Amino acid sequence: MHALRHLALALFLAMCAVSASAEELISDLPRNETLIVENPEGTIKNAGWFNIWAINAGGQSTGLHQLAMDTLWYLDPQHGLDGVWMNSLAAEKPIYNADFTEMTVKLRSGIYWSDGVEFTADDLVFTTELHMKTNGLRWSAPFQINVASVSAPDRNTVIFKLKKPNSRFHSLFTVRWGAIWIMPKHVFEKVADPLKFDFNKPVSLGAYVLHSYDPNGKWFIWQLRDDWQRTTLGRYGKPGPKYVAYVDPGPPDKRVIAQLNHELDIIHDTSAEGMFTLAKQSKTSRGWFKGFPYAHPDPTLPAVIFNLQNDTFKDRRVRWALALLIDIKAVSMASYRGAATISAIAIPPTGTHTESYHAPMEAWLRDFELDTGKRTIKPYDPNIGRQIAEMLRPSMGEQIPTSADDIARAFGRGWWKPDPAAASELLQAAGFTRRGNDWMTPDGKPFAVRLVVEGDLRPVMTRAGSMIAQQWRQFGIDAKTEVAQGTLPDRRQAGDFDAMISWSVETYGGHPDLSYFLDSWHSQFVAPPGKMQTPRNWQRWASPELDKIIEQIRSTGFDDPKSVDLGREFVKLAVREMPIIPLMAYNVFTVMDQTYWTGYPTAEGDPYTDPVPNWGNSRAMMVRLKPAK
Amino acid sequence: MSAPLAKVADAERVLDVANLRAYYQTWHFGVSRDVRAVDGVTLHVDRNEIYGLAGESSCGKSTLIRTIVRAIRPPLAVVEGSVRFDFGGRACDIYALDRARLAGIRWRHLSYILQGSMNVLNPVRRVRESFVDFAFRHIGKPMPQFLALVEDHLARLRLDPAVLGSFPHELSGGMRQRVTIALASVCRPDFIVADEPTTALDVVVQKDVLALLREVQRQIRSSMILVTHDIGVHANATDRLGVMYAGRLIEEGRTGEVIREPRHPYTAQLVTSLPRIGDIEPKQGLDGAPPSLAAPPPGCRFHPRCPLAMEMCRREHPPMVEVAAGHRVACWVKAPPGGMAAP
Amino acid sequence: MFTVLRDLLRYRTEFRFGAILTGFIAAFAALSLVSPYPPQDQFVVPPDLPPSWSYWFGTTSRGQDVFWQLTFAIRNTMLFGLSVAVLSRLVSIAIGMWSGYKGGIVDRLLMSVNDTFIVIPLFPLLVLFYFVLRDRMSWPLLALAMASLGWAYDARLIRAVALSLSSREFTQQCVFSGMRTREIVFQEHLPYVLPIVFYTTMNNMNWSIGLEVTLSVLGFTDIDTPTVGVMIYWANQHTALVAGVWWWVFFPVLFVMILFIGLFLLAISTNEYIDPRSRLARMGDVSG
Amino acid sequence: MSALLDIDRVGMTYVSGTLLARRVVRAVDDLSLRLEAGRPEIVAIIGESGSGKTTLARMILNLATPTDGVIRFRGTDVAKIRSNHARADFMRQVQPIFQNPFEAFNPLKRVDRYLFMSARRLADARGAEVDALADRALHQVGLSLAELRGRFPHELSGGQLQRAAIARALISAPKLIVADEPVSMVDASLRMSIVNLFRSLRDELHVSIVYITHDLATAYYISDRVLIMQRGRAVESGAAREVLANPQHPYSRLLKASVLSPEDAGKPTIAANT
Amino acid sequence: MQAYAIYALKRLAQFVLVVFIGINLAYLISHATPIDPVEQTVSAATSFGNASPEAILMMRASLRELYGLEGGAVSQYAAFWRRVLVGDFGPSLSAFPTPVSTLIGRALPWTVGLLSVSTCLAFALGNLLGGLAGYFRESRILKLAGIAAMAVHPIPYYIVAFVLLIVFGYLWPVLPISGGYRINTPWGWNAEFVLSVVTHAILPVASLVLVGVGGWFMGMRSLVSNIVSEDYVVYAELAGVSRGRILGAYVMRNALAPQVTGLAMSLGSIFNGAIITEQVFGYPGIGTLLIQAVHAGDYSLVIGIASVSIVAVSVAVLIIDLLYPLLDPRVKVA
Repeated sequence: MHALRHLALALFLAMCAVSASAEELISDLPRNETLIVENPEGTIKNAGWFNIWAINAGGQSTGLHQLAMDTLWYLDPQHGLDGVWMNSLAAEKPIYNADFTEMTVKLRSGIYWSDGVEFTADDLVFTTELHMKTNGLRWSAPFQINVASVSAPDRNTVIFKLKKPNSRFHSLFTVRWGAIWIMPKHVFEKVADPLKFDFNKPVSLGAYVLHSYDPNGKWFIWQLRDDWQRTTLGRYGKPGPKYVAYVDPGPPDKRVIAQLNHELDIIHDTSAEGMFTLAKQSKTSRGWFKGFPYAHPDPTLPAVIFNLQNDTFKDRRVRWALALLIDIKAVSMASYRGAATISAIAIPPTGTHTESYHAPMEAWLRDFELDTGKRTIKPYDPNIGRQIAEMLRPSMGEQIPTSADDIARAFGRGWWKPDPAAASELLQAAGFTRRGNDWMTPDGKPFAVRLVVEGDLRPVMTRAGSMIAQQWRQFGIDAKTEVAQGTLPDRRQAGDFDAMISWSVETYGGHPDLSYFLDSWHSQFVAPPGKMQTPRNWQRWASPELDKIIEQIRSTGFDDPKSVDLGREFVKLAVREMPIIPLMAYNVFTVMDQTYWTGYPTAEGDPYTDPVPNWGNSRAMMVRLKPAK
Repeated sequence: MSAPLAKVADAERVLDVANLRAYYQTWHFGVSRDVRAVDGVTLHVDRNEIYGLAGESSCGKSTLIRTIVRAIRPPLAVVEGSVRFDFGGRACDIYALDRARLAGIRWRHLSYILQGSMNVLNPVRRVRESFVDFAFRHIGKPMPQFLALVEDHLARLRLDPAVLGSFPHELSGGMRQRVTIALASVCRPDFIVADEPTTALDVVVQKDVLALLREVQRQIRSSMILVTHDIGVHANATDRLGVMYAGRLIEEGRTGEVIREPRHPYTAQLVTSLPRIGDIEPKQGLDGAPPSLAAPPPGCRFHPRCPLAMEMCRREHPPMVEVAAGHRVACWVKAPPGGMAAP
Repeated sequence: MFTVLRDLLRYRTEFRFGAILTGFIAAFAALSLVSPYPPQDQFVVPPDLPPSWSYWFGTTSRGQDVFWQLTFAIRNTMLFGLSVAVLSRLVSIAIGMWSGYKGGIVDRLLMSVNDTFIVIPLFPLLVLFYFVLRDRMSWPLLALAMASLGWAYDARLIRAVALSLSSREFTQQCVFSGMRTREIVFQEHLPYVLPIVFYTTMNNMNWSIGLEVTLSVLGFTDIDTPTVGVMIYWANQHTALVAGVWWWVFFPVLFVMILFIGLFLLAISTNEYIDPRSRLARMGDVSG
Repeated sequence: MSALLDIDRVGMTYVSGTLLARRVVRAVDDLSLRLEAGRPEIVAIIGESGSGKTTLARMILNLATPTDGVIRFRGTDVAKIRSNHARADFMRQVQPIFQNPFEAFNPLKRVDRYLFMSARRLADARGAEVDALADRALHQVGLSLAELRGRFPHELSGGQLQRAAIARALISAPKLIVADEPVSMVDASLRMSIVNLFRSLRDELHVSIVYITHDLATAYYISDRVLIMQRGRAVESGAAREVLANPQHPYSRLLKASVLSPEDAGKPTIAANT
Repeated sequence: MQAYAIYALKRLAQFVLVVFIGINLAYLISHATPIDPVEQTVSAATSFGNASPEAILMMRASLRELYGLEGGAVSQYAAFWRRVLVGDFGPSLSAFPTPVSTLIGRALPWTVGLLSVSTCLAFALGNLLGGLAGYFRESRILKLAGIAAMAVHPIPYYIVAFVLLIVFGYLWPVLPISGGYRINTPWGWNAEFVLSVVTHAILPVASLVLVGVGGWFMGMRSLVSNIVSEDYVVYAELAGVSRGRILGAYVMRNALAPQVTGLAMSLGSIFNGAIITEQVFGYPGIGTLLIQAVHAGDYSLVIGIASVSIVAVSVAVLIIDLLYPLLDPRVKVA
């Protein structure tokens, strides 16, 4: 009995001792010089691996590609430090010859690797040639397909001779999220097998070098280089944080707790509810938007992707009927609790796209007519964004913007009006019949749709999918979600689905060019049923009209204004055909804590970049962040 | 050693059991029952004698001695009566002792040889450690002397001192029982209780063990209760014999007398039914079964099986009546109170 | 069997409590039959409302009524536990009794395999199982998988009884009465094994429900079928605790704890009841 | 005369342990015994624990297979009886009586069940025959079906149970009964009625009995022949009274000397054997 | 000695059998997977980057060659066992080309540490309290302890860990709720590192102990209440041997042997608990690695972890079995 009492006492004392020592999160680093960022990759299995050129061998968003890597150009999804286009290692934009078979790059001088070796054209040539002669490196294939030869006439010039015309070859070296990073020749030329080399400790071309890391992969700390001026960020001034820690803070609720305790400066993503909690409970936390919907819309477009090789969905009237059964307001509530930015067209409503596409095409959308087989309807409802705002206003109050522009930016513009009657007509026109409450396909089987979702790997989209399935179900379609978790990529590639929530549209965000995804939608890449489909035309849509548009874009320059017109042609075609039902931007609840740092990019303050910290572009934040006190 | 022939004086009594009743009081899922395992037993044991307790299975003999040495735990409880020991002039009621005094008496004055030699020794301790656990504190000598003393004791009992280094399972059944006897006697106690010490032993070994038991008793001159169902053992090892039937003592007297001239019909049946080598007389068994102790018949508990049963037997329980010097019997027929009946 | 239940109910506090708790949970689960909402539908009620008179257990961030969701969850969870228990009982009775009755080489072989299943950590295997099936993982399949992994310990208990029964004289008596092996095993021996089966059923339910909850919470099951684990899973997805929607987690946890403690009490009280000494006492053997 | 049971130089070796450390136990060694058909007798096999007598009983009952030698029952090698039919046929003629009557019946089942089962399976009785057969057998042991019907083992005494067990064995009118220590667990007061029963089985039903015991006195009392075993070997055998009255082998003598007789009562002069 | 050798050989044979069956199960189950590791890698590598369809076709081909996925089922199985016997599970597919064994080697010490500490604590505490509670049946404190143990015991690990996390990480945030040690603490045998490892382990260990202790408690208590009526205990009590000695040397000592057998039998399920606990508390170790591997579709890593956990548990069981005769001298003849 005495033993018991002693034990209890000892436990209590241990608790007290422990609670005293549990205050500081990070040992030995001054908190006010350290930026703590969530690494969305979580715990890195293979923490000691920094060779980013080997596929998936180690972590990437550990700060490695944000802080230590560099390449020729950056294309910002938002406005950029000094414009959307940033010449990084390159001194100017790519120079193509007339038929796009040769690209010349002019490089900056005075850029040094962190071990003191100067960066030259040799590094770029080495990177190219190593990829060309080695199979299995991350970018071996694009080099081998595109490049005939590479040469460096002088230390600041590199000339790529291409195997065939390619007006977008430079995009390989242009950071959207990431790009081909340049290797340090002086390190890799000594390496026997670049696939088996861990590059630990990494030689950095960015403004930061590795300070320390957890062998268990929970955290990585980077330190500002003393010679930060000799990097491409140098010309924007001294980066604020002396140390940047990329940590795995655990599941969404732990991230919220960590930021409430000011132990996590940037949350990469959390649930909508977690975001609301932070907005309510922490005065210093803020999202991309100051108020609702907070989230940063990524230039990707979650959509209902049909498998167009599946007989049921071959008829555009069926696809349209399913679209008209979706109440996007409910989907927005279910997925993002209203914090979604909806889009009726196959372009993400983000970055500069709204000016290039959404706003100018509004009129066309209003006038767009759809033949249901019995009558012609105008399915577009331009007021849905506003309706969402109104729906939220009672509970969210003044956080909800009032001006039409702000509402459009935050919640999107219009979408398709739910119209079950029209949907019925469309289905009947397509040969579907109604038996009692249930719909039957033309060949008399129950109309069943299995909507594949990704489960907790993408909870928001899973939530959207559940809602859409529910709406279809209520109409009499046997619709159910199927959780694919990690097999989604396999099933997507294999075409093993009826319909799924995923995205096949991704763009630069800051640049109207659509070739980033659209080029791969050419029918030349559509696999026959049962064979593997290459990204990103998951819907396996083969359309001669589309092919024509794509071919025109291929022969148009990247910055040519004509490509925007071609993009609009694509949008119109996609609206008519509805190969995917566009839903909304992929909104990311990135939350920034201003207790220790200010100067984060925000929508209404300074939208100089996307705050989502696993994007390569997020390095731009370092030069704008200032200590709070 | 011969049994004392004269009636012993009260002063020489080591153990006095008076009207002892001990019941198993159980309550299981609504079925509540009293099993009257010992029901009004009076007996005494004199100094330097071996008192035998006979009876067939479930007659209460084991319960009786468990009660006598206060080795009871619920559901067994003493309902009535007393158990008094007298160790060299200090008389005491064993149920009136506190824990410490009881511990002081145990093994020093009162030791015990249990039934079932397999399990009485701690299987994970060597024999030596058992000796230390049981006897060391009573001997009051430093360890080396104590161990020497134990070895002497074993040697006197013609046991190899090497057994001290063994685990119980390494010894044969007979050897284990011998070790137990040595263990029980090492402190030269005044009183030893032996519960079925030879059951489950082969006849050859049984004889040796009994011889050892008597030898020990002779050497240390202690008193002893020996419980066994085997009349042959009683005949060869005990001085006085008590016979139990269904929780009661029904006959008691000097062993030779009881066996040769049993008075109680049950005792008579028990003794005469035993075949002997060389004897081919047809012998009859007894029909029926002993009564349930939870619901014993009224009157004499033997009456349902008794060939002599009469009306009285069915009504009232017969008292113990002395039919000869030191020979007491409880039977309305063979020993009616107030007069010596014919044998 | 009926008298056994009656006795236990009347005289064992633990059993009574266990029966009340389990009965309460079972009754609650039965309410799912009259739920006004289909289990999968979302936004049928306003989200995030705390417990009130109109929503006793509050509502979730998915616009579901916690009370009605929980009726489905508890029902599915209990059914799951029961199916695993029943299926694995079949295996453990078959293996245990066969091994115990046959003895010898059959026994040694079976028990080696059996011990293997006892020792192997099952969780990695179940995760592996999920890994293989992923989206095709449904709860009947999971129940099957767990049943095929979760019989070993109980088979050993049953085998121990069967082994001691097969060496008892009455078994030989049966043989020499002309009984066939099947009759001996199922008519003579099974009654001795049934109490263990009954007792282990409840333990096995606890075990399987515990694993199911764990797997679900980690997202390793079919998250479309509401179970207690799946409810907690969704609550976690919506960071319910930090968002202050504690009722979404509290009630499932509370109810599953009640279920666990109820089953556990049933198991231990039955265990005591079937303890041979206690049985003897009831059967009326006299110890003396 | 033909042999009912012919035990011909039988041996039984147990191997315990594993391949690497065999321990060989010779439970029965070179043992022969012959019971004639048509001359029912009681043969007592006497020995102490570990003498191999129970192993011998198991071999006779075909519950164990001898490692050497042959046991023939009416000329058939017992060990070769394998088929269900042959086994049933064997069991009709050879029946066991076990040591512990309380253990011989399933405590959860009614006692009459086993009698009925034997009647159906071994005596091929049907319908009312079953009851009649059971009742007849019970009468042979001094019981009746009326007494026993519907009773559970714990409602009966050891003596009654043992009689019921014997009655069950008798249902198929066997030629041979192997009784392994049938009275050692029975109270002394009940013992003789069982022992006497064996005698009457021999005399009235002409059943031969192999009576296995460690008790010299009952062996002397009922058996015609005895066989004394020590560590698996037969050390002495012959007519019961002769052998037991005047044993020749040292072990037999030791056994006899160790018997504690009530005769010695009042003269507690016990001395160790060694 | 020879008897012990036989015993040890038997145990060893059982060990080999367990490992053989276990690893085969893991292999069979995982090879039924529809997941193509190449597609997993391709989609991971292209999910953020810009790669043309042609480039991806090329990447697929070269990865297939790199991962060594060619060959028939039998030859793959044979090759698998050849490698496993030397402790090589091949390269991890989600951290290619790092060997699976390296990844496991890094994680294993954490799990082993967490498990051994919590198991020993739970075993010692549960048995001690259970022994006391079984022997001193009348003690009120011990009865309360019994009720507490009974209440916590049946609750699954996850729930217990989760509640602890809420209480000590959120409602009363006194303990770290994530990671194995404080960020940026240099590794080594220095006070700061050790202290931070200890504080980070408190909650995971506490959750495991809390759940584990009840089982040992109840097992010991019921064993003890049986053992106190064993002849040798009754005999020792009759001899007036002191209660402390009886409890220690007679009762607990004899109950320990079956409890240790129970420990060996339950190691597998204890291991399950560790995986969950690691997951809840973000603790480094095998469990965390396993979940990651599953999400990454890395089946060579999944098989590796399943196999290593089976081997680790079996080794622990083997060690306990081999030491068992020390506890119970009777076993030698078994």
